Amino acid sequence: MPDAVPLQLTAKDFKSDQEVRWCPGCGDYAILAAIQSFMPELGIERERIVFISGIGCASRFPYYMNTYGMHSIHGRAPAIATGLSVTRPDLSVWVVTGDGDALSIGGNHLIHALRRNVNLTILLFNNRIYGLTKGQYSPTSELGKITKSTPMGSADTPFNPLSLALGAEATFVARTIDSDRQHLQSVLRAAAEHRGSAFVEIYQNCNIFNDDAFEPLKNPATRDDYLIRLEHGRPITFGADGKWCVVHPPGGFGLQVRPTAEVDPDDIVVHDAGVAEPAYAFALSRLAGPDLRHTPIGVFRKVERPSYDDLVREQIATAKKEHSATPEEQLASLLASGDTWTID
Amino acid sequence: MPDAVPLQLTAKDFKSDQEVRWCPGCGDYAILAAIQSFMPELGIERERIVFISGIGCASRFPYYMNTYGMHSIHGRAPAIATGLSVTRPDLSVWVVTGDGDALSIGGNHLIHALRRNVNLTILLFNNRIYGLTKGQYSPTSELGKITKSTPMGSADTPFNPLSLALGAEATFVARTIDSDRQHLQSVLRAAAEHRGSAFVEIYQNCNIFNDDAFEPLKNPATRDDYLIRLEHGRPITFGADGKWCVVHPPGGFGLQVRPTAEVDPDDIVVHDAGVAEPAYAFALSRLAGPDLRHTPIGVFRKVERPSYDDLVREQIATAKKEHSATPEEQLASLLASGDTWTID
Amino acid sequence: MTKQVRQLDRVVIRFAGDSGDGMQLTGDRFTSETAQLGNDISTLPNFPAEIRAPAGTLPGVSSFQVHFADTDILTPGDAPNVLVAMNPAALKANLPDLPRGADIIVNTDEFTKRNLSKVGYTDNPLTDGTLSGYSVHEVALTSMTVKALADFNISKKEAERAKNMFALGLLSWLYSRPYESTLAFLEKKFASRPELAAANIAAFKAGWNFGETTEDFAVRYEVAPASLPRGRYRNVTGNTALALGIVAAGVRSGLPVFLGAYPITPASDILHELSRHKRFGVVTVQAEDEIAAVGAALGASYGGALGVTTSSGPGVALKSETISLAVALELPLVVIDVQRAGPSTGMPTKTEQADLNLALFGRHGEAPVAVVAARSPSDCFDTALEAARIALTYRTPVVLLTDGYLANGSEPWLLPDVDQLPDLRVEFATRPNSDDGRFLPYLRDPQTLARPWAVPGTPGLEHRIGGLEKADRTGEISYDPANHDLMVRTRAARIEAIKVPDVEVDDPTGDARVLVLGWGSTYGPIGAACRRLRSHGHAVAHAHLRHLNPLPANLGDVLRRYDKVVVPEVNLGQLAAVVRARYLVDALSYNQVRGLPFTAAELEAMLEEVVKNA
Amino acid sequence: MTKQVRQLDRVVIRFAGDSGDGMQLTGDRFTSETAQLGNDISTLPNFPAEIRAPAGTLPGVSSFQVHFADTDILTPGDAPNVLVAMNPAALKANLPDLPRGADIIVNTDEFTKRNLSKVGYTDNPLTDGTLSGYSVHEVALTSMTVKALADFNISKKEAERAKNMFALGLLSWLYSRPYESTLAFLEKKFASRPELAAANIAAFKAGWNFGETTEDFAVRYEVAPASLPRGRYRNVTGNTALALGIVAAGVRSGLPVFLGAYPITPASDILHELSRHKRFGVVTVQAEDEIAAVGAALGASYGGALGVTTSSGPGVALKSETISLAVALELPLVVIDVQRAGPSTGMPTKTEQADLNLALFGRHGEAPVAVVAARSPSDCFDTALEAARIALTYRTPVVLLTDGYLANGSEPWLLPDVDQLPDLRVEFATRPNSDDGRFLPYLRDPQTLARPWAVPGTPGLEHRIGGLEKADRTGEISYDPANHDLMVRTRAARIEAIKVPDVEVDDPTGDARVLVLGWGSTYGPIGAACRRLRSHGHAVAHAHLRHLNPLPANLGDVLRRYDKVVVPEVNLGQLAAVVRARYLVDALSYNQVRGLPFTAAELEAMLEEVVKNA
Ligand SMILES: Cc1ncc(C[n+]2csc(CCOP(=O)(O)OP(=O)(O)O)c2C)c(N)n1
Ligand SMILES: Cc1ncc(C[n+]2csc(CCOP(=O)(O)OP(=O)(O)O)c2C)c(N)n1
Ligand code: SF4
Ligand code: SF4
Ligand SMILES: [Mg+2]
Ligand SMILES: [Mg+2]
Repeated sequence: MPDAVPLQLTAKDFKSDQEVRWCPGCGDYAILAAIQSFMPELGIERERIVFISGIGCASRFPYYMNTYGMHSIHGRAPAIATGLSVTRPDLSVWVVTGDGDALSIGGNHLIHALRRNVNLTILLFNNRIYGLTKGQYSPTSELGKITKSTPMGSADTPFNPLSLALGAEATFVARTIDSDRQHLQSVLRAAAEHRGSAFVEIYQNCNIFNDDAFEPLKNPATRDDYLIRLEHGRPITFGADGKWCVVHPPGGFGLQVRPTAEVDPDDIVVHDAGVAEPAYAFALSRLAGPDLRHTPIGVFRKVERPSYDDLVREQIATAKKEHSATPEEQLASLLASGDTWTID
Repeated sequence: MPDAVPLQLTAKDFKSDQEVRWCPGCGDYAILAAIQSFMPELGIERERIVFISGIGCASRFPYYMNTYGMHSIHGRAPAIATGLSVTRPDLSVWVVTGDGDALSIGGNHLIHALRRNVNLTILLFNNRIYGLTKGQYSPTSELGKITKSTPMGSADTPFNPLSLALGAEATFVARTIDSDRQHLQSVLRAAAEHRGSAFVEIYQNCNIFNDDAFEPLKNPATRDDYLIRLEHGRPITFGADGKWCVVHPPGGFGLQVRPTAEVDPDDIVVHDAGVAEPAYAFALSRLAGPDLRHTPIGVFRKVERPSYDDLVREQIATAKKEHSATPEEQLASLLASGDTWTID
Repeated sequence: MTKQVRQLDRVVIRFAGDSGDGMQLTGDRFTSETAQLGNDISTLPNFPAEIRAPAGTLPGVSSFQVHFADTDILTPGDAPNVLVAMNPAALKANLPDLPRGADIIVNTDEFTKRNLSKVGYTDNPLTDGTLSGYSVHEVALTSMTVKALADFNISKKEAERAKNMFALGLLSWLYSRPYESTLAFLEKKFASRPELAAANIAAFKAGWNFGETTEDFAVRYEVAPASLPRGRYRNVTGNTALALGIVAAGVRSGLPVFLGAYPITPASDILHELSRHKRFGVVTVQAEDEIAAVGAALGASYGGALGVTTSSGPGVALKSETISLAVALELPLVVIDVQRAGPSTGMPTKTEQADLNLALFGRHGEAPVAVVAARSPSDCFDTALEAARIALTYRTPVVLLTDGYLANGSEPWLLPDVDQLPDLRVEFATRPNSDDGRFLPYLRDPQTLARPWAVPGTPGLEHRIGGLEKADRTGEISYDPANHDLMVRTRAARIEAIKVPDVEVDDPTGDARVLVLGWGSTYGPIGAACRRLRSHGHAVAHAHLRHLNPLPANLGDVLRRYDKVVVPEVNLGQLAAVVRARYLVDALSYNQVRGLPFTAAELEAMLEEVVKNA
Repeated sequence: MTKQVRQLDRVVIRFAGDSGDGMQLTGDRFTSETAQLGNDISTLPNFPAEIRAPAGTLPGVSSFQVHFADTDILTPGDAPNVLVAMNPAALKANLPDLPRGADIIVNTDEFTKRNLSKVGYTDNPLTDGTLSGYSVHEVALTSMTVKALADFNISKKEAERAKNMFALGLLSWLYSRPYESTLAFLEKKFASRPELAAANIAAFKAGWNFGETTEDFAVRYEVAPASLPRGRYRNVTGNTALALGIVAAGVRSGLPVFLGAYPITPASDILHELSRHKRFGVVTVQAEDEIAAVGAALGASYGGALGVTTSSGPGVALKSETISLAVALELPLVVIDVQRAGPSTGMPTKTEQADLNLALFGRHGEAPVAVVAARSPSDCFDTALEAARIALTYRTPVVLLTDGYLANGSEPWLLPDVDQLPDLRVEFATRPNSDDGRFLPYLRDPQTLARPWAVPGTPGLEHRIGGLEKADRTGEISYDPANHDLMVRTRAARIEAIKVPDVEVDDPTGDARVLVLGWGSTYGPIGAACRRLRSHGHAVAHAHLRHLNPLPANLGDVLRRYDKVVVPEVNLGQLAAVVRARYLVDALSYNQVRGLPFTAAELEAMLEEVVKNA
């Protein structure tokens, strides 16, 4: 129906007519469902929402959203979205990308979008593998990973996407996971509220080429001791009835996990996503080991900084204010600026 | 002279026959002189030293070194150097780049070289401006910078090159300055010793398009209170007879500068470049304000991690060990692998 | 009961099923049994598009076509004589390609309401007359397999999965294939799970025996061996042959091979294959992007390695600026473009020949490079060696074009004698090359016009190179107008000076008036079409280009010898434009851009018209 | 004493000095004084290569050439009649371009031993006979300036710096230029430092008076106004005209302009200029690289802005993959390539026309785009509007080619009447376009073959687009072979369908048998050469292309009308190859690739040969 979309939207309103084509069991399905059912909360008309993606399994995402969308080229979504966001403040622009798309070929655009703090919500589906091209290792694959392109194991240390984002001056940095819809949506909520670039890493299972990459965070036997749920303003504890906590050893650097029982409650780090100093969020981003033990999820950092596109538009507005003439008149005088002479 | 280079080399041996063509007064001259006089210390034959650069004023550097050198294309030096370093362990490979070359167009190659920890010494001449193209702002120019391309001031928050490098898993991160040859050489010494990627930011004055960008660090009136010289194993103090010191507020995050007199000596942070946890070096990298007050120089971080190219060569060596046949014999059997049949 | 045996000269079989049904493996096995028997073969897999689709859907269909004959053949065949359809989707997707009268073997177990509706069949095609005119063989593949494996202690899923072996057994019986190699293969594949090996073998035999016993198959077929050149053969795909050619180039040049690559369909398998040959000193680096991949390869070449980079269109476009640097540096570099359907992301799993313009003209400034193209899967091996020869001898980037059709298609390959492969050894510069004792990095070899390759580590030859214009001989930066003009023309002359063999013309009767000019993967279909025309008494000539830059010296004469020149291409006429511009011959361009190779039939029909009116 | 006054019809003056001597400014001022007087003008600056060289060295020489006449002229002139040399380097660097008999005005103060040796003069050229055959005027510019400014309280350095104004005053007197505008300019320039303004004005007047009084200049010259079309004029460089054209396109289309750019010589000034026009709603983003620059521009176009990206060869090569996406998305995009000498980094400050192949063919797959080229500095304005018209009307990427010669050269520009500029308003899609109420993003306008531009924010038209092949009309992902063939041909047809004006032929006598075909910045030199030939009684025709893709409909006929077609290009024959392939005409390619524009003289000589032998 062309006109008058009712603003009482439901998840269904955000399902496109395209058949979803991921492998059965792919974590992308859960993320798609979570996002579709979250969208109505935005309270934004469908037509003012745009999803821009690169290339990869994750990047097929826009086809399944009944909003505006562009499935662009590999790694370039943040750049394309920047042009859109700067010229269209009325839109809610989302970038969906994968670990290869965002961190391998697209690394430069990502870090520049973050330092500029362009109004974008960037969702990085991290399955630690190249899914679409059938299973090569990615910049987030663990060292020594054996894949089609690394039969003797990969030799490169992976990026920690959150550390990289924080090193790139990101103002909003969060992590969540495909298997926990509620948490995923809570993170989306915070990200959508943020003015500027909101960077969200979503752990996503590729059951075909990298199955169970995040198993310890999902397995009932381990998850409680592995997963740390960050909540703003609350002391960081986790594990069965909070038996573990995070402390900040005096003199030392970085953070540590200790048995809560052995720690003076005042020494437990109280999570504050608003700490101006990125060193805190950075320390948090280093907490997890290669085995995923002590993986924090939630909003690591959320600070205010003028967004690039707002500043750019301010300059335009200021420049326009000084002039009352019609564009044609202004153009005429612009063309005639500098020394002119007349021949008659 | 073709053969037998005396290993008693002097700075002169490293001067090429090319006339140096930077603007009179450019900080690049001082850096060039410092590096040429440092080179003999390496104790490496000239022919085994290679300088690879991108494009920019800084990137003209290789022409002036009487070693092997490549003045490549904008931003790609780390990628090109990676191919060389991986295949030629016998060489000492140096990358010379600028703030635009390394952090704007070349940002992706830089962060990937760092996470891989390729055997490279990367010298970033940071003048916070595009020199060669005559004065546009760069990714390290301060917010609000007025340049040819930003008449109303730049709208993007700059990168902090060291924070970015640390977020990209760099194993060696240092900063020095064109005006202090002794310090510059001490940092080069440490960088050259490091196995893996050594990332060195060199503050460099562009007296034509961004003159005095680092003035407060050079001006006798201010420098003592602005510049912090990091020395491994020593408490971090600075200012006239160490009247300032750096402390690590308990509970708080990041680092702070305090009057030494008011601080219990045990609370002064003792600099340790070897801290495994990058959070420390990261906190150090955030110490300086936009006005350059409290700018640490020296080696922020120096930790051991197998270098990418060493690991790659190990795999090759391992694979070769298993085979004794001549390459031709091995090739013949490789071609004939899988199902074959004969027609006669 | 013994069955009637009929002799055939050629058969085209297509195995089609769901991605999960193992059709590629089934096809591979049938192919290798057929090879053992000495038929000539050509195969073509057809993978589902990039993204995996839900089971049983049309986008999820995967197929493998094999053409085998008692004479040498050039293509996987236009249309199958036999379709093996493992599910309704496979039937629906492939039926349009099937000529009436063809045999269809369907797995009836999968023709359930649910599966039918998944692909939009309202009625059952097996019963609603859809298949009238075909000879349909309904076989309960799944259930019969499961029954046959009842006594094995494997899961039901595993038993069902073995149905492709049942089908293979049946087809092997039907076409009298020798099955020893398949049994051996299964032993090996499931070495770690002997019971699975046994089960799959049992499934295979059950299929074979089913053929023997069922009434449904009254006749059994035989296809006599083809008389092919003597020697040892293997079946090889284009991507594998290409990778092996690169390894061979390393061995024959004595240089380490460095591959800088970023994965992309359909080129990724070259990276995968080469990463498995480290013992040859082949270094493979999966770079952060294509720009880094070619940059690293160039850096390795600078250091004295054979630098190679592989990609497909979108990635090759990104390499453009760095290739231009390689042109200025005059260093060896092999750039492999496994073409796919464009523009932009296009249809990544489909074939096309539309990157010729990119290879020839896709750089800023006057930046000529050598361009070669492979004509068949096994030819990718020779073409890789030729690309390396040109790159190393002339110190230039060489673009090697293949495409998705060659990359994944396969054919028997007469194994070369390693010692007979071209000698690619090179000489590095070791001492100054001018009388005054200086080293002049841009002083050229008068024959090849190549500059010395002085690698870092060579004492006394320290020098600097870069992308700025260089003075002739000294290589120093130069803005001198006359020097720039000289260098621009020299770079062009360098490429023109590359020695390439004359193009051969296949004109058996010698009285053809129409010449078909092709390049790359159209070799098979054009060749097959010409044969058919000739068999119908039409004279037609065929010339096929491996070298696209420089072009063979005799090409102009060849073209002018014929009244009409036709250039079939899977693009909109890129080679045609080149020869028209160069030789002013009114070459007729024939194009189909469907993401598929030409069929011999359509070319035959088109050419027949041309020949008649010539 | 009054001096003899001689009338001249044309003069070419070259101001040359060290980068620090302000020669560009001096030239600019002289040019604008000359403009005031109504002469026709053409100017060409020559900057030192990228990196600044030490003062007084050859690489540090900067010069500005101005050609003015009493008739309309087309080029900055082949060779100067007058050289103003501010130092030995300037003399040495420019002497080779000077015909014997030319006037040389030298600043003797700078001819010190040290400065001479800096440029390798062992003896003083002023005394050693080097300049015999020239009429040399030795003027102590620096010291006389300093003396003249003794009473001003400005630093010695500032006084010395004013020597360019002394020289300007002298030349202004010598050629009887009106100096009011210069005095006004100086007032304005040094508004913040009145004493500096006064000093520079004093220096100017001192120079003027020196001319009046010195014996050395016996005659004074006048060049009468040219009879140019009535109207208001300004002097404009190509880069400025281009930027103004983009602003005008924004105003006339009513769309916001978005420029995504990454600095590069010689294109950066377009970014600088456009960043100053924010009041027109022009957004300029200095991106992290060229790929981001074009990506952001495409994103802006997707959102309903006029997306523009500017660069030079190396950067345009990097944009290739994204332009290919724009071809698939069928969105407006203007890609500006200010060509410079390649390959690779080449000679960034030197001009060339060698990116035509890149513009036409430099993408993977069949990815046709429109290509236009500007012919003169002021023509860059019209060409920018034309590029915008094509991009907006036909929803396609358009590559606009200029080059370093046009970018920095200047000429008088008859200011257009804003209301007479083309109306570029577009209609966005606002409602579904199919009967069933669905929105079909790839349903085309039958005239333009353009698809609807449905920008985000439009209710009811939510849709998804991307780089994968799209089904005709619906735009949904399609791997259908027939659809791909249709889409490939449609994308080609879209570009061919673009309405472009016929090419005009300048063949005054109508009986020429030789046609000179050019494109882009060769317009001036070719035009001038043709005039000279005609003045010597040779008939020759000139056709110049603005539209390179699609080509004008009448081009084929035009070419066939002539016995001989010559195509002069500052590359190795890129357009020549295109017309040969397309029209099978044996076009003769004439090339010089020296980083410089053609001289009218060399073209005249070459063409005379051709005409004689035609
Ligand atoms: C320029 C270019 N290079 C390479 C490719 C091939 N390619 C497509 S997706 C992809 C990586 C996919 O990995 P990721 O971004 O992690 O997404 P996923 O499939 O895992 O969701 C690659 C290498 C391409 N399409 N374009
Ligand atoms: C692909 C490409 N884009 C742009 C340019 C133009 N360019 C040359 S150097 C440069 C930036 C120089 O800045 P920086 O890297 O900081 O070096 P500096 O000159 O300041 O030492 C640019 C944009 C180029 N040469 N190539
Ligand atoms: S390959 Fe992996 S990531 Fe891609 S769709 Fe399948 S399961 Fe998901
Ligand atoms: S422009 Fe700046 S950086 Fe470049 S040479 Fe001149 S002073 Fe140095
Ligand atoms: Mg992934
Ligand atoms: Mg800089």
